[in-house]
Amino acid sequence: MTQLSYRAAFALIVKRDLRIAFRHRDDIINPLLFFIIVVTLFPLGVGPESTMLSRIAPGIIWVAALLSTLLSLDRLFKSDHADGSLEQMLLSPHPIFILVLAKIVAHWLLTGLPLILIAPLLAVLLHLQESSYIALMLTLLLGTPILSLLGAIGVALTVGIKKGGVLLSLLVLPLYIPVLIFATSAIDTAGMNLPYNGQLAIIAAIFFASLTLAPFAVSAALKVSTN
Amino acid sequence: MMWKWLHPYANPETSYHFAGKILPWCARLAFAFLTIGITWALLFAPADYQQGDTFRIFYIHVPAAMLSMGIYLGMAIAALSGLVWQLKLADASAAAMAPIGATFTFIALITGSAWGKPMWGTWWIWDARLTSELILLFLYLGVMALHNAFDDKALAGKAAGILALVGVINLPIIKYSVEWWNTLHQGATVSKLGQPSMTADMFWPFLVCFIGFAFLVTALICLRFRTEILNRNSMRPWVRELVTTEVKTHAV
Amino acid sequence: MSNLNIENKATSTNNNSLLSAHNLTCIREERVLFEDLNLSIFPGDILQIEGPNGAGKTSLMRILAGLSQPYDGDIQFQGKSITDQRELFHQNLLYLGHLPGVKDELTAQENLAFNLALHGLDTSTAESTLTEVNLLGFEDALASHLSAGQHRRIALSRLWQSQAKIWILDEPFTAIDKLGVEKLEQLFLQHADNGGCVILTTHQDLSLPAERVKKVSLAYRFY
Amino acid sequence: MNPRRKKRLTIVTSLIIGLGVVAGLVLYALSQNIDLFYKPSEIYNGKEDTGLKAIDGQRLRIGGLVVPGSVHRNSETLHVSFKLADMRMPISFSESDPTVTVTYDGILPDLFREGQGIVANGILVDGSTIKASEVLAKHDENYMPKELADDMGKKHEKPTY
Amino acid sequence: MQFDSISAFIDMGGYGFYVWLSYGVSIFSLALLIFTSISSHKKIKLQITQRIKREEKLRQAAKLQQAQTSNDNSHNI
Repeated sequence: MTQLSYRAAFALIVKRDLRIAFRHRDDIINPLLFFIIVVTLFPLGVGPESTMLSRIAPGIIWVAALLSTLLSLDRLFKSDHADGSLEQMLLSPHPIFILVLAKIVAHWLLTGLPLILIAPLLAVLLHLQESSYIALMLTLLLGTPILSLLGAIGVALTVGIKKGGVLLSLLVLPLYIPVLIFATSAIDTAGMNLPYNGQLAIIAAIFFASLTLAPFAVSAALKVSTN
Repeated sequence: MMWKWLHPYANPETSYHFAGKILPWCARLAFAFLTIGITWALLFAPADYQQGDTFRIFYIHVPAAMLSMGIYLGMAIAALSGLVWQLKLADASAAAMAPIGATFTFIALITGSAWGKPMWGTWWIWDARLTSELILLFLYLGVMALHNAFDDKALAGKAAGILALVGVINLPIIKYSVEWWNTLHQGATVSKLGQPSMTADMFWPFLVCFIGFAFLVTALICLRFRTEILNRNSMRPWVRELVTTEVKTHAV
Repeated sequence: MSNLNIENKATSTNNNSLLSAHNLTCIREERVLFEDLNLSIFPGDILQIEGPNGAGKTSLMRILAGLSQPYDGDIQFQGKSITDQRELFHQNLLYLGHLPGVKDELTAQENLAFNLALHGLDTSTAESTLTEVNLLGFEDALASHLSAGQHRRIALSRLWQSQAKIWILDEPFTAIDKLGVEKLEQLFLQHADNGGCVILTTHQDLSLPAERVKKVSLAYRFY
Repeated sequence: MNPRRKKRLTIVTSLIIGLGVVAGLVLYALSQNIDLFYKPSEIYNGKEDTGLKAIDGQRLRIGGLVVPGSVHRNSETLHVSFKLADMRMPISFSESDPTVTVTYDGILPDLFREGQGIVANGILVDGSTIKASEVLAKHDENYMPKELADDMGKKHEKPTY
Repeated sequence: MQFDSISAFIDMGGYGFYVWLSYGVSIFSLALLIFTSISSHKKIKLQITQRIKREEKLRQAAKLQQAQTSNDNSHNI
């Protein structure tokens, strides 16, 4: 019996998740549509005045990103838990954190990456200040993986609970608050032509912290949920 | 397992009766200290030279804020030992602490708000200290909600414990927010023991209040801990015996 | 409630066992399902776990597979605790639960190939393996178009490729026709003869020779 | 080294590297002064660490000490204007300090008094005037009774304008 | 004593509303916490007695059933 290397097991699961998602495209498109619709709701809700919109644009984009990630989190472990493939993966001869990391990476590729690609277009609609665009892209690039990583902890904890949907947002949103604060603060600061290295460094710190620790928390949580 | 030696101390029945023994003493001490402390704070402590009588809020706000973090730390330590060493009683004590911590966080937020309005000029400001304390409240509520969502209390304790440990990262942020970021919230008054930046006639009533609140927290933890033990051990003969005899004595 | 009637209790310390449980206690939702349960499974054993609904059959199977943690007690694989040698144990374990673990979005062949690849097995024979479970012609059909019985057969097809010594099968015959059941029973016998072991629960009577099947009964406990 | 040990080693090293990177980034971020306010002198000279100047019409946050004698209040409306100087410890003022004028319509907090530290959010109207939308009083962690403060010669009268 | 009269005490130097709001909310929420803690302790005990009764009934029902099917060679219970 040959033992798969860490890298091969990781690639195997990423490939599988991507294949499943492309067979079931609604799952990719719907959160993205939700993101776009939420963003377009704001000009209608608060009025189309451009100074006001450019003032609140970073917050709108980030809150919408947060919510659409939350919407897509269900896909992370829920269907695998429902059809029993999650327990088969837990019984495979690989460390659980490899599987977890692979699933999170696949989730980010399917939700975070499209979000990053479409965000500048929406920023144009919201009259975001020109000096803020780079900051917006950088915070999304560093921040959306955090959303997937922290969200995975919440999903792993609630996956065994029948009505876990509302509970999931109660658990996950407080963990998202620091990312939201520093990301919007960085974009705002960039808009004032001030350096935003500090905020970016903190987001990067949160990213690395959740990258190293979240897989272990998720593994522990999955063991509890499939118990 | 090498942790088996802990078992005589980690026996639920022994712990139940031990908590029952210290509970009334803590309650009495809490009552005495709080009566003295609150009277002192409201009637005899001097007003601040700048803030006048609003300073009397300090005697509730600061102990509540300190305890809100202290209880979270205690809960996280209990959760960690529950997860690492499979101590079932540690899970029970963590579950007992969450609602108490949530209440104290709520009190710290409300009193801070009522103090900030006359002094800073605003009920609420989104500065680092206040925001992180609000996140602490959300974390407590999340831990409680997750604990309630599971039917099996052993699993509930593990799941809530993982969440509590993830939230620990918030504690240093609250503690050092006033030093790291130059915000509206003032620095810590009672950071260095024995050298608080206040006079003795203000410090002593604070200390009495703080000890009173600490005893109240201990008493409440004992009470809720006993409830959790009963809830998790309802299949055990000793619980059944205890409950049936108690019901009989009440009925007579 | 008296203790359980486990035949192998006397030999539970024997180190030749493939899988052994020591002083297992399982508590679910504050109800004791079983307490101080000991059992050992040796190469060549076919062990059937019996008991009424709610007696904890599935819980016992999941604990033996390492999916659930017992309230107390220890599971050992070849004399060493499974938590200390998780990867080695999982290489030697094939567990099939109530849920088939088949993804609707993948074809029958992709489902099997993924499961084989995850365990480091050769995936090139996936197609021929599917004919063993009577799924010839359905290799490229998406699992969402297949029936519940066909899902289960996709899951069971792994047995033909498995190199794991320990098979833990929870209700493997659900939604399987009579011919399929016979074929599976022959496979179990063959597996046991080759030095493996099978632990299973089933509501149907096995048509295997009675002397080959060991039985463990779990009783329903009221608290 | 057996493969099991090797795997454990990779996990531990990646954990240590990850947490080390986190610690480094946090230390770097703390040296960067996030969400800091402008000091009055920085309105003229640009931020100390970067030399960036605020431009007219920009939103900003300013923090400083209220210059004694600079508070003018319109008796009919709530309009108030005052000058801010750089905060320094111990509190002192000199004529040569650069000051900015803050205008504000609204009720000032009780702790607002001359010589006290305040933080204001607003818009830079022209080079040295800020139209505040919010004025917040900042106080320190030192508390003392009135009598003691009298002895130490601290000002504590509530403003009477 | 810092206050000359009861009304001065209630007024708290003009900050009465804020001070009494703080103390009021704190005492109220602590009282609520103490009350719920005690009542949940009582409720758990009640639930356990109910559970004991329910299980007693279940056991009797099982005994009855076993007596009826005593001819069968059932190996359980």
